[in-house]
Amino acid sequence: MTENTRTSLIEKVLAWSTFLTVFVALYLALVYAPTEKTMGDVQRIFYFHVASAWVGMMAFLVVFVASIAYLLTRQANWDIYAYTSAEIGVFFTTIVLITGPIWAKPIWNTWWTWDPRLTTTLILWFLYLAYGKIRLAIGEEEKKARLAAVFGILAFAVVPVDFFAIRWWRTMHPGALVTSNGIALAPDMMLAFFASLFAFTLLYCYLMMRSVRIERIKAEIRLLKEGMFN
Amino acid sequence: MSFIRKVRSLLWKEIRSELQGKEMLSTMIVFSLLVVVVFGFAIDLNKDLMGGVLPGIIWITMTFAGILCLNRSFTAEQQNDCLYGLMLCPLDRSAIYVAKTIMNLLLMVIVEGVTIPLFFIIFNYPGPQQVGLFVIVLLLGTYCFMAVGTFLAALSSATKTGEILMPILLIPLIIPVLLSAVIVTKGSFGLVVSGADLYLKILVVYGVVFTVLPMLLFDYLLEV
Amino acid sequence: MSFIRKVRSLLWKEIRSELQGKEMLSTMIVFSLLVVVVFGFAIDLNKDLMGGVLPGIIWITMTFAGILCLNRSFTAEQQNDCLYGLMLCPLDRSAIYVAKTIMNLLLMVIVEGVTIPLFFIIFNYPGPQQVGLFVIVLLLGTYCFMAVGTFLAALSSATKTGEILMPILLIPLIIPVLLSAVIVTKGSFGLVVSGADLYLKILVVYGVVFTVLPMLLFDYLLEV
Amino acid sequence: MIITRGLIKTIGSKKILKGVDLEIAPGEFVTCFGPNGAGKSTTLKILAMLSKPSGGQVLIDGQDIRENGSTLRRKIGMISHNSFLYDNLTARENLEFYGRMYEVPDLKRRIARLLDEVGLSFATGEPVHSFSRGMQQRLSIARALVHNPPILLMDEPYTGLDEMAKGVLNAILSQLAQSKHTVFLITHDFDQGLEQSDQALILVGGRIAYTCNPRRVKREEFRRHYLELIGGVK
Amino acid sequence: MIITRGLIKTIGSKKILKGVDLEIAPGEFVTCFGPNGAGKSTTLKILAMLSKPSGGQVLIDGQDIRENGSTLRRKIGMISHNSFLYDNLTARENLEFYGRMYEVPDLKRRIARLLDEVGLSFATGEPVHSFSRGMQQRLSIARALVHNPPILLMDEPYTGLDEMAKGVLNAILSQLAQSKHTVFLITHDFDQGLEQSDQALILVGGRIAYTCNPRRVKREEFRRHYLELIGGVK
Ligand code: HEM
Ligand SMILES: Nc1ncnc2c1ncn2[C@@H]1O[C@H](COP(=O)(O)OP(=O)(O)OP(=O)(O)O)[C@@H](O)[C@H]1O
Ligand SMILES: Nc1ncnc2c1ncn2[C@@H]1O[C@H](COP(=O)(O)OP(=O)(O)OP(=O)(O)O)[C@@H](O)[C@H]1O
Ligand SMILES: [Mg+2]
Ligand SMILES: [Mg+2]
Repeated sequence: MTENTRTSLIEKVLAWSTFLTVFVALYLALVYAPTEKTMGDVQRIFYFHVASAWVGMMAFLVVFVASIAYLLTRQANWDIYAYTSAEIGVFFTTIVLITGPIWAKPIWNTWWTWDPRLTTTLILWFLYLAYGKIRLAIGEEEKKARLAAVFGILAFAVVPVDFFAIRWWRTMHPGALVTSNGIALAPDMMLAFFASLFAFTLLYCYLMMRSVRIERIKAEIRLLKEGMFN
Repeated sequence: MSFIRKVRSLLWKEIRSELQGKEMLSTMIVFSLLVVVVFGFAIDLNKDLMGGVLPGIIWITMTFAGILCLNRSFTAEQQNDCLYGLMLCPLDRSAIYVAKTIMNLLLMVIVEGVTIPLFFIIFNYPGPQQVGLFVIVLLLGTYCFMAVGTFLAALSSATKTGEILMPILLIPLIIPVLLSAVIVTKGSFGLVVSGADLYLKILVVYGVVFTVLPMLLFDYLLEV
Repeated sequence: MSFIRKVRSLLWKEIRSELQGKEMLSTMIVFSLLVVVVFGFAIDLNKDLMGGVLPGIIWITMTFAGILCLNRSFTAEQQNDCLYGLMLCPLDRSAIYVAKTIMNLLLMVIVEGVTIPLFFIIFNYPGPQQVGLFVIVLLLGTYCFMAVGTFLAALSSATKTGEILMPILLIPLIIPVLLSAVIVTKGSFGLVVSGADLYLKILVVYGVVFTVLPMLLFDYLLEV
Repeated sequence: MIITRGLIKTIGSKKILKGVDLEIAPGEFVTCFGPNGAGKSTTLKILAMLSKPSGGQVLIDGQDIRENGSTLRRKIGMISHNSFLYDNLTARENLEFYGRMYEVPDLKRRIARLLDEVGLSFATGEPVHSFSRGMQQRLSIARALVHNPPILLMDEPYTGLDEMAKGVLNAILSQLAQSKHTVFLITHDFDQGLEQSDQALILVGGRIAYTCNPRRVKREEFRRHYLELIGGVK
Repeated sequence: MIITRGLIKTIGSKKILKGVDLEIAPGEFVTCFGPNGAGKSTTLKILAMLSKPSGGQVLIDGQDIRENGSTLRRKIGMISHNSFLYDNLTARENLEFYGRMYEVPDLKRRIARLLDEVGLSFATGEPVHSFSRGMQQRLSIARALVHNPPILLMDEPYTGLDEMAKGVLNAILSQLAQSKHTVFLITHDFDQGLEQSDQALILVGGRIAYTCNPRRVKREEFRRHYLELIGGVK
């Protein structure tokens, strides 16, 4: 038994607080927040849509930072951070890509258009899928980590475009919520929005902790196996 | 400078082995012409609409011709493990990257020079209104494509899946470039597109990013 | 029968080495999805025009995915000169052709099964009116493509230029097939096209020709 | 039995074989020596029906290879410079595949025996691309023997083999010789090559320059001959 | 001078090298033997900086390869299983290219001399893909020597060479040994390997199992040791 096989106290606390905040956020988003005038109840997707988009991009930022750190320090830990974060980022981006079209259908009367925002979000998803494919295509641990890190840095070049797409030019997709003029949301909606953002961020942290621990256990098992057969 | 001399020798080797031995260039030209023909009948639109579609067609064709070009770009290195031979040499790894990029750019520019005028003839389109802008966006887009493409070709040649992996790494990374290039090209055709100059700026930014990042990262890529 | 047994063994070998080792399938699916995305923004048209363009887009995408698939189809044979190993065996050369064609067809059909429904969703098109006809033309067109494509892949793998040569041999040969397939597909979309059934007949004829000729010629191709 | 008459091979304007006349009796063990670039591998490839002669005739068991190629193939096993092994398949899968191509009966058992013989039973499940050079060569030997061919054509089969594996190959060869298999061996190693052979050839510049029975000729004398012949060429 | 300390290499869950400690003095000629799959080529690749050790340290001329890789590369010449030659370039073009990469002065003359030495002057203008195996190996030797490296790493360099070319290689090696070049040679051939070497190693299962001075140990004794060691493993 090593420390990795035990769930640490922080992880337990995190698990419970995530559970609770998600619950609260769900309540605030689905019940407490007022119904939007023109769009109706569909607008409630907003709280999950935007929160998961932000958390997804943050996850890719973590991939970027961890990849740089890996190339500089060569500690396997950074590699583990990078690819767990990539996996979780893909997960959240998938949520955006599911909630977006569900929202779009009633509002724009189409599932999809080739708006820069939607296009870049979609390719972000493909990019980090490709990131995973690189890992699958390489056998050697060190090389796998190194090439994936290189790609993780390069791939981040698309994230700012996605983020700034709506800020740079007019798109079909709604413009920025947070601008230099403050936040364009009714106070009740704002509460619900920040609650769900907080909940999703906590969820991200919890998933990260858990997956990192599991990856470490896997690495340990590999080591044990080596010890056994040699 | 030693760096430039080595890039020149590498380029000489590239040109000797690719161009002479394999007739890469003529094949690529024929390939892009054929793609044009396929488009020609698969998508037949009347002239009014053509202006809106032609930029897309041009860039899609260049993307496929470029992928073909990139796929070949490291195969010579894989025969007899020549890449190991290169790695053995006391040379800045980025020299390899620079030489390969120049080679690929050269090929693509020649292909474009031949095929794009033919595009206008085949599709019976009068040609861009702003020729200068058109040429600039063509060169800039091609540069971005090859700068990041060569890098990714090197990356995927180091994996087992190799050339089948390369396009799926490249296409998503290059889509913002293509997106911008298509819009600016439309602008150069005189079709009113809002924010075309912004897209040109994006292209420039990508050009810079895709020059700096590969130069920084290439050493890590070919580390051992 | 010995022939069928050998085809089965060859197919088993194909599947073992290509699918397991290299994740060909998933990569091809991702690739064709990406191609769709590129088309999506490069050529974005309003819905009325989409019906006229979508068949072309579908077939062009399948052409590129198919070329990718064909390119890989003889590379395993070239490592360690495995093709010589096969030639050494007392086996009907056409068995190699049949097995490779089946393998390629399988891959393509799976790719199409995944991507084409997504085409309709992404391009926001309601789907073909005559689904039966649509499926038939899809299968028939893919069969023609792979029947002649596998043959040409074998041919070009025997040359030095290899995979860069293949598309320029294939595309001109396959253009009549694509042309007919696009028209019949348009027909299946309920767009009135005159003589769509004639084109279907042409497809059938090509299917027969591209089955008989390669079977007859494959022995000569791999003679020694 | 292998007979060639006036075998010629030209590539471009280069004459690689300039009339090779071979006569190998059934069950004979023939070794072929010669300087680099003499045309040994080219000859072997023609015998294995992997390359077409530009002129001349090849008879195997009395049948012309141009007419009876497909039936004759079953009789031939070949080891070449390249291993003919699929990198992504495991050792066992490779042998299974080739075994099925030759329709070998009781394949499982035969494969297990062969892998044991060449000393690879510990790596049967590993993909060939992870094998060391010698391991690939060992597997290549097993591959060539999988259908127990009466005729064996071998191009420098000792390449990359360690002392142990060389012994194994020698044992296999002498066993084949005893059980009346025909062997055509190309090598640069006089010791290994002359040991078991009934006939030794020296090929120089696309022609057979010397033939002898190595049992009657001393090794030193043979070497002297060889060096003389080479000196005469370059 | 080459020193390795506790060299480890793992691929996946496979331990290929399990702690190799080498010490090669400047100008020393070291030969490495070992059964197939022992890890010889892997060790050589690490010394040539073509593969990264998973653990341990390598010092060349007192400098760690992790830090001074680029300057150390100039000192190393390597012959591997693969020729590192461009198939589409001619023999001369290949040497020219590599020569320029090492910035060899007076390149033209050096290439002419090397090609003459390895006996390829008659084929300088032909593309490498038309070369026979032995000719490629000869050219590969010339390639490794083009920048006159003080350290030579060679993985089975005798492969495919004819009697004449083996003699040439031996002459080159003894000349290098005299002019204080460091040589690390991997081979399966006891005769060729033990002849000139100052130190002989046997690598078994990723560990150095035996070291000796071959001038003091008889060839037969060495072979006995070797077979004993192998027997002990498999
Ligand atoms: C169809 C697919 C869609 C995708 C892929 C998508 C993607 C995204 C992404 C990535 C973000 C966060 C980025 C950021 O805030 O900078 C975002 C934010 C947002 N989305 Fe969407 N979206 C889609 C559809 C929709 C629809 C139909 C609506 C409503 C009409 C909508 C409304 C919003 C709003 C209001 C924001 C917050 C904007 C901000 O604060 O920046 N989205 N979307
Ligand atoms: N494809 C080709 N094109 C032109 N010349 C070729 C080709 N293949 C072989 N040759 C030439 O044919 C000659 C004989 O080659 P071959 O491989 O048969 O030699 P070998 O006797 O096996 O030599 P080695 O001992 O080096 O293996 C060589 O001079 C070679 O250059
Ligand atoms: N990419 C790889 N993946 C997994 N295992 C590998 C890989 N490369 C080499 N090995 C294993 O490493 C071991 C040592 O290989 P290496 O090539 O160093 O052997 P060697 O001593 O040179 O043998 P030989 O005498 O046959 O050339 C072998 O058992 C081989 O299976
Ligand atoms: Mg040979
Ligand atoms: Mg080795």
